[in-house]
Amino acid sequence: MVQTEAFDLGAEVDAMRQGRTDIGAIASFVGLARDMNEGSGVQAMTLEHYPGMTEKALAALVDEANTRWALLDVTVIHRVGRLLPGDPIVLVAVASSHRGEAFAACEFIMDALKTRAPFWKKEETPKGERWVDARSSDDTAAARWDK
Amino acid sequence: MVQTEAFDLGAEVDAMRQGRTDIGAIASFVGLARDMNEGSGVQAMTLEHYPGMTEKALAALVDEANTRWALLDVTVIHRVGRLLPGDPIVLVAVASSHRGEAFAACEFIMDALKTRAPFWKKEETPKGERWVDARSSDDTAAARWDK
Amino acid sequence: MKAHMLYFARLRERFGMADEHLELAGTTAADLVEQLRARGGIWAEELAAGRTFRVAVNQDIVTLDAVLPDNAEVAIFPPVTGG
Amino acid sequence: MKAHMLYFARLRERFGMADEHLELAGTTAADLVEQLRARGGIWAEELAAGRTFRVAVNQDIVTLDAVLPDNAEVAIFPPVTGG
Repeated sequence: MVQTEAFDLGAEVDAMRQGRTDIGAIASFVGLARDMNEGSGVQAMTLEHYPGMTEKALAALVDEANTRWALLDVTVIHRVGRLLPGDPIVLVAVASSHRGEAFAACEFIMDALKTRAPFWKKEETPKGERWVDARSSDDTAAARWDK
Repeated sequence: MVQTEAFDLGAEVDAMRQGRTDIGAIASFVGLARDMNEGSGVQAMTLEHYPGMTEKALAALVDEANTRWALLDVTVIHRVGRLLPGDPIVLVAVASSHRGEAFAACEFIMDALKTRAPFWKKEETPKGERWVDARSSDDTAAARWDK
Repeated sequence: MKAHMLYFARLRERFGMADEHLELAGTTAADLVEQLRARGGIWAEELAAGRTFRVAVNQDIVTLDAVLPDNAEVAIFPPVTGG
Repeated sequence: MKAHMLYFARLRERFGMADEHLELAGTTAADLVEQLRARGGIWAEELAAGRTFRVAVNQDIVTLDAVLPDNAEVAIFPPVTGG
């Protein structure tokens, strides 16, 4: 679930569907490192995390998604370490019988991950290094799922 | 956009992000042929379409998504011909700077495709062949996007 | 006024043809549907007022009050079920 | 009562340490934060009342009124920014 190496979206989704014929929908998401954030160029970023709590927090998100929707499989992979613009950071893939549930669960997991999983980004810019501040838009996105 | 051959999700998404560093989010969806529909087993299905209108309808959906959201790239592939349970039918992948727009546009395109693109499914079941009826849930899903 | 008719999916099978060329008696999509219904049998049944079908003119879905251009490509088909 | 403190990201850098072992003076997360603030300097600044930080006890986020178990793993970190 947490790794420094790159992941392969196609391989992860193929692994989900291999040998089964009950999946009707796989919604997936890949988050990538951008070369621009808050108006300045980003040359690289380093992702730090809280080993132990990260795995626990991600497993809790997946459990909650499984409680809220009828899902057949869920994969979450988050990279840590130093990444360059264009590098994939996070992958979420959700399999379900129906597309509405797959989409909702995939977006829920991403929104919740942004506010509940202990990862921190530090960007390298022409002006030096800076820790990325949490975004209020992420809190807003996550709060949509509160009942 | 319309083809009989299988598609490769990983290759399509890699092609989107190759050589660029401005994409922050790629939301994608794969729809698969299931072995079960409306309570009976499905041994195979055949997808028929309206050549010419299909391409026009899909291009119109993509144009509409580009008008509604700030998107960096969109890929839509729909298969036709005879497919077996477990086979991928449709792929939609949307790249954007931000995840909210990528998710919304991907789900919009799938919902709109289900009601506006001229494809028809015929299923082979133990009781013989049957044309799949349109679902009211698809109309409901598509109507969510009407302003 | 001529039209090139196309039929798809269940309607193609029921009508026993994928396409045909027609000389139009009226001017709108509704007139055209009425002309086909007048054939009776499966045509009257499948295109009866309560049945759900779609009409596309030159590859755009239209409502029944649409006026048909000459030499239009007119498709009649069931609600779509792709994806 | 002892606690194993962990600091992450900007706070790890500001405090100049990733972890430390503490003898707790109080019983709640708020008491612990007060104990750290009392060190003054960067500690008082980063943990001041208006600053936003998170406290996790044994890897679950808690509110400041949480009572700490003995030998807890207590982490203090900035709002998360992953994904």
